[in-house]
Amino acid sequence: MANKTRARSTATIPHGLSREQLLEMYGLVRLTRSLEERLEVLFKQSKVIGGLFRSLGQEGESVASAYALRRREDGTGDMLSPLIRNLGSMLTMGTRPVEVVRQYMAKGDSLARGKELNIHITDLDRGFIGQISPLGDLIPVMAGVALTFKQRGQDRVGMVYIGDGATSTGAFHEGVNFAAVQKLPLVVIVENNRWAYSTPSRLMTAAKSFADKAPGYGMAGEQVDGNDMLAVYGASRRAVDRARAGGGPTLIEVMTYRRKGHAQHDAQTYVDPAEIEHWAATNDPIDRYVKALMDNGWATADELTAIGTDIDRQLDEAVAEAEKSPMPAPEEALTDVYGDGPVNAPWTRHTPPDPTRA
Amino acid sequence: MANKTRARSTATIPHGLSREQLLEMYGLVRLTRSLEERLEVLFKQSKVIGGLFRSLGQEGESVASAYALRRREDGTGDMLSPLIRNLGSMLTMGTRPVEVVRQYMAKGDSLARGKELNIHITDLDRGFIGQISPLGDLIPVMAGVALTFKQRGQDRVGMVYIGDGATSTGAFHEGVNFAAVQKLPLVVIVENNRWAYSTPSRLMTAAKSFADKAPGYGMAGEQVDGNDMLAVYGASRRAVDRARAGGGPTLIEVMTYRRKGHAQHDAQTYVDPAEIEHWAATNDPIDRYVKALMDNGWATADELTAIGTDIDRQLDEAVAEAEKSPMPAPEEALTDVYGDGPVNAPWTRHTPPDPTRA
Amino acid sequence: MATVIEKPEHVRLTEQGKPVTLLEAIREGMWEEMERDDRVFVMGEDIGAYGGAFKMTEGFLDHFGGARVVDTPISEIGFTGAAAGAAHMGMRPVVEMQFIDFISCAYDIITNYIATSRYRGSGGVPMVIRGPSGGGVRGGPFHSQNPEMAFFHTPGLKIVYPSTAYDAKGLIKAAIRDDDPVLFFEHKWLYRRPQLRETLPQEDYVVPLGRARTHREGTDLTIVTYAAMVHKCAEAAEVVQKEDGVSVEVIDLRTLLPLDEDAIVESVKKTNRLLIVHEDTRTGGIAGEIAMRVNEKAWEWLDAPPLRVAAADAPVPYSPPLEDYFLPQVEDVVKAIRHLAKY
Amino acid sequence: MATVIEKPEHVRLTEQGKPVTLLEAIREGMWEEMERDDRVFVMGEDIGAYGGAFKMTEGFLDHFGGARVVDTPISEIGFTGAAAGAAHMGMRPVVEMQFIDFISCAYDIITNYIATSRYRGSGGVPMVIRGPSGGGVRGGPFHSQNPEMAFFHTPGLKIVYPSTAYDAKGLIKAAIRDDDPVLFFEHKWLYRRPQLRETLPQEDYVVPLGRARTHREGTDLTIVTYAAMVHKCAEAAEVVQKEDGVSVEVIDLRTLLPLDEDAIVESVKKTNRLLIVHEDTRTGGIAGEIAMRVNEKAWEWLDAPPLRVAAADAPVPYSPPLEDYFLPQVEDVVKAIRHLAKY
Ligand SMILES: Cc1ncc(C[n+]2csc(CCOP(=O)(O)OP(=O)(O)O)c2C)c(N)n1
Ligand SMILES: Cc1ncc(C[n+]2csc(CCOP(=O)(O)OP(=O)(O)O)c2C)c(N)n1
Ligand SMILES: [Mg+2]
Ligand SMILES: [Mg+2]
Repeated sequence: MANKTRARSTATIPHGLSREQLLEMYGLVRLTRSLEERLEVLFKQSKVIGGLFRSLGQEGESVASAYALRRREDGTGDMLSPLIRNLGSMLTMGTRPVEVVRQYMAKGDSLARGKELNIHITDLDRGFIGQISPLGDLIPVMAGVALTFKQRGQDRVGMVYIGDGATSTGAFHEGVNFAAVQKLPLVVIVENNRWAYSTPSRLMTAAKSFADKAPGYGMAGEQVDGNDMLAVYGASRRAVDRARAGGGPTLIEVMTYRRKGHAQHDAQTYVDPAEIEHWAATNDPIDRYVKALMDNGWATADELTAIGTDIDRQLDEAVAEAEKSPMPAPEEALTDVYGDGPVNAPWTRHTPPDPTRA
Repeated sequence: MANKTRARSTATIPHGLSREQLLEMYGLVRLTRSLEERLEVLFKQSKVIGGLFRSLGQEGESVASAYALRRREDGTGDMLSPLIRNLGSMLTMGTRPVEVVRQYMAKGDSLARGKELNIHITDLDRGFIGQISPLGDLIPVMAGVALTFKQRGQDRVGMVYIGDGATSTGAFHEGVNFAAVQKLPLVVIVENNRWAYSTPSRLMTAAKSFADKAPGYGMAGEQVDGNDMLAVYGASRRAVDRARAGGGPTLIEVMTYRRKGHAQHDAQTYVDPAEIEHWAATNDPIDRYVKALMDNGWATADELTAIGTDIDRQLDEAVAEAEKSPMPAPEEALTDVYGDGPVNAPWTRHTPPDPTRA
Repeated sequence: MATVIEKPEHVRLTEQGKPVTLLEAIREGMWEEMERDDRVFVMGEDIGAYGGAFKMTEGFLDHFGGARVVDTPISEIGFTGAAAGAAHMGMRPVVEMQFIDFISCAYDIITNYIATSRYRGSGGVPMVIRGPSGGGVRGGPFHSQNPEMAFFHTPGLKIVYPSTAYDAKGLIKAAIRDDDPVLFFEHKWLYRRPQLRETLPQEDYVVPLGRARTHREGTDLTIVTYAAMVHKCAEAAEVVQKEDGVSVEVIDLRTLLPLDEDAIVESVKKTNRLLIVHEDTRTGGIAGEIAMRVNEKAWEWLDAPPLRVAAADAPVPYSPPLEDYFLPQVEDVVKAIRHLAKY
Repeated sequence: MATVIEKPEHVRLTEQGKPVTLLEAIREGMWEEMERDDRVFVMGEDIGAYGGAFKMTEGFLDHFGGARVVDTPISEIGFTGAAAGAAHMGMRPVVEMQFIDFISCAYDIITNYIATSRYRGSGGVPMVIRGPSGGGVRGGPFHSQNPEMAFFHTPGLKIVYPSTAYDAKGLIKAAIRDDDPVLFFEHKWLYRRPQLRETLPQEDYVVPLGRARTHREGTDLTIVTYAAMVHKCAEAAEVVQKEDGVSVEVIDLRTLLPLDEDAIVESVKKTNRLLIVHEDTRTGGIAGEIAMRVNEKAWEWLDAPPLRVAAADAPVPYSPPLEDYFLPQVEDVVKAIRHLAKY
């Protein structure tokens, strides 16, 4: 059936990818951007509680790196830990848009049941583990995930993202070093989007590149154009294959650019607008991917439009569905602190304790 | 006067050192070893309270690196932070043997007044800051010392030691990165003595060398034979000069070997005795230094013997003096917690509090 | 004075006799200390050109320059440790945690290195660690914490947590001038609350560390509290005053460590009833220490057991219904006051 | 069973009916859990070939192999975080802090990541963090700490601190089997104390978490304590029994979090007098929480104020006269008992 709709193909597809896979990746990156745009609308309507983080301009690397993993739904596939700007990775692992919207709206039936925010979400079956705010912490955690793959002799791989800024943390260092010493099947994606909040690269590191850190840990390292989805896929695939073959961890530096502020409230006064404009005009990952698909005859404009239309419809439904979700019941604040039952309710919710009658 | 006793000099002395300086360095390294031997005797007599750490086989790099600093007694010189195995560095900075013995004996008139152990001692005037046990913490602290040199426009330099094992800590990473980004006048000496307690290098890092970490921080890096005192001096001097000239921090990996166990209680069962023997026989820093002094005609055997005799006498006196020192008064346990006076004594030392009469 | 002219508008509010928010009060306090003493400098993430996540140091970089307004990598251990080193060299660093929650990353270096430095013989470490704390802003588990009890148990540290603009300014100045390390927590829910705007004295002043303040006088019951809860307790006190005729005294601790035991004991001896209210979670909260001090010094004066109102024993949840249920509310305090008043 | 034969002598003491030290009891407990459940593994610095700084895991590497006895770099954040990741994948890691003092380096990942995981929806994290704690061995400020209060305030964690060999073995087993993260503190002054040698049951047993134990029955006064102080308090109790005829009940908490409030309240209702003793420093120590629980549940039963004996508010000093003055001693407990008994 796929054969019937195939566009005239002029170039061979790299990295052993099929045309179906190329289109799936397109759908994922398009979904990422569109979903974030919907969230931005919801944010402006005050329906998103808390902050909102955009990955505009860097969606490509999220999707393309995660796409290199073995994705399953039953807890036997590879594992990934996404940062706030890796919505694309999560969608690639199988997160449904409605789950993301519910989460941002702090709904009771969101994956975190309203207890955690943005895309800090875990689903061990689909293979993702939510990050927490203190940056770097998920590097050792994912090293531990990979340790168990090794201990259990499973041919599974872990992938973890870290911002250029967060490479400065002690947690990053300890986790990466542990993975390297133990030769663990872990892929560390350093997302060099040139900014850590308002801080430019030169105030985060004096190194020429983040890939230069790899030899200091004795691990493989590579720098890749982060807005070239196929290049990111290729590098990730190499790293995943190496990890699966017992070759240990790899550090991949993906070069990209954060076109929005750190979060919605950040007006980016510290950035030259021309710089952002330049990236938008000449180096957008989706534009570049679409061009590659079309120029190589891997997809037609009609096909891409159809995918886009379908996504927009899906998103309409997802938002509508999420809006209908209930907020959590207040008492849920006290559940899931321990496995063996809810904590004692704070006594002030009831009659104050009466030491004469206890 | 020095001229009169000068041996026939056949080779030029490297690094701009004078013969007097060479002899001073000999005295310092000889003092280091002999003082540790005295401490070991005192330890066996149960006069040393707590643990004792030897630097046998690596005294040379401590002395030679510290010797590259500008040493003053009035708080205007360079600053250094020694680890437990850097007794040699402390003596080079001007610590007196009696101070070290008092400290190990937990005496009340030791620099730490009995509150801290081994060579965790600070003297800001003579330019050293005591480490604490949690490894790596002094890297950021010394980066801060160097930051102030930069802020104040002083041409002073900081030097800090870190064991091969402790390079794995988050504190090391954050401190070194901070120094590199800020281009601070800091020299980081990684002492690769092949062991971290019982852990061999391959379980600490997968890197080919610790010097390989330098490019990942964008700082200068160099590996040096740690048991060649003149080589260590040369490398340290280059790094100190670079720092003083505004060239930023340097990471120097000194290659040496820990010939004793981690501390006195460690029987080194995890080491092949032949390996230790080999290092002792062929690669002892003092033996090598003495040979260099003699072969090059920079010193005579008589001169070195005289220095040794003088040191032994000094040590007799130091031990005798320290033994006479008093233990601290118990109530001193409560002073110096805050600058504005002692904390409240724990009430149990007095009458228990009486809530009927407060 | 030339430098005064250069001051941006938003650090001249007090000079102009304008009422300032709690955030502005702290900003002015830091600015004035930096002008007064060239050993003082600020350091942290995004505090330079950006002026900090909450714009606390806006304008500082332009005025004081990069040597005294130091932007750092994301390295809480790194810059906190560096501040200690600078303090050893005679400086008086003020470091910002972008959110106070991240102070946990520097826990070792604060409690082991900094707090013990004087004791170990390495000299006092005059430095301030400050940052936005507290819940009620839908920040979720890692942008809402109250970190005081992680450090309250560490001898060598001082802990400040102000509730008014006047105190905030006076206390940040006292903290900067103090010879020991001070943790200075700033409740972000109070930062820009219009109700807290206050016209501050034009002249230099400090609020001494270690001294509580009677926020509201009363005779029937003492509430000991601090930070955002001071205002919730005052509201509860108004309610019971009006509806029950119960006169509640509200003590604002301001400094948690050292604890102003005398102020607590004195008030309890007057009212004979004690309620402790903290936004922080219940088990292991400061209420216990306060109760213990009262046991030791004024137990005979109590006509009822010291009780507490606090957050539930859980991480801070994100969703509004959850967070509201989790945090102590005015009605909880009212309920507790009524219970104790008729005990 | 082949594996039993292979066991080194020093983990077969109980099988041979020999009395074991507290250290041996813990070692046996871990060994048995590793034999029972292949998800259990140990990780830490120098725990493999060397067998750990205190030789707790001696022989483990040979028997269980490198996949289950993981030597790590000096990285408390790294291996503690890795343990959490392994736990997510179904393992039950037991990590060793070489000295418990270094747990402070992992403070963020323990309190923010591990403790909150279940709450955040990332699943429970069944893991144990253990290590040698406590003073009295001239270890100085960084090899003598009692870290319990740094974590007592963190919902999601459990905290265990045994005082006898029987409890230590039963509790380490319960901790390993628990579905939540457990901090397991081992007082190094008790590790090899000959007086604590005990012949343990040959059959498998656990001591449930969260339940205190009456170490010594009494009628006149309750002491609530734990860890090394249990033995000092028992000694004091003997003294006052003999010299004053005062009958003291000693409650050993065993688990600090969750706190066994019922056991405390029940004993206080019987004796009407409460003394809390902890080796940890005074301000912000656990005594406060205990007093507060009694306030809430049994205040009417008190005939005297709950008081406490604790270490002084300072880092742990090194020199013997200083450390002895700093730590609570038997005579301090005796003095406090006498004071309360005649109150
Ligand atoms: C330990 C820690 N310190 C500070 C912060 C506050 N913070 C949140 S995101 C951020 C910048 C992160 O930059 P980067 O790692 O480059 O990721 P990006 O936002 O560019 O994707 C900072 C400083 C944090 N979350 N954790
Ligand atoms: C953070 C921390 N973890 C663990 C320890 C325990 N410890 C003390 S020394 C040591 C080994 C240090 O090895 P290395 O850094 O190579 O220094 P060396 O002893 O060889 O000089 C260890 C693990 C510590 N002091 N600090
Ligand atoms: Mg970035
Ligand atoms: Mg070493």
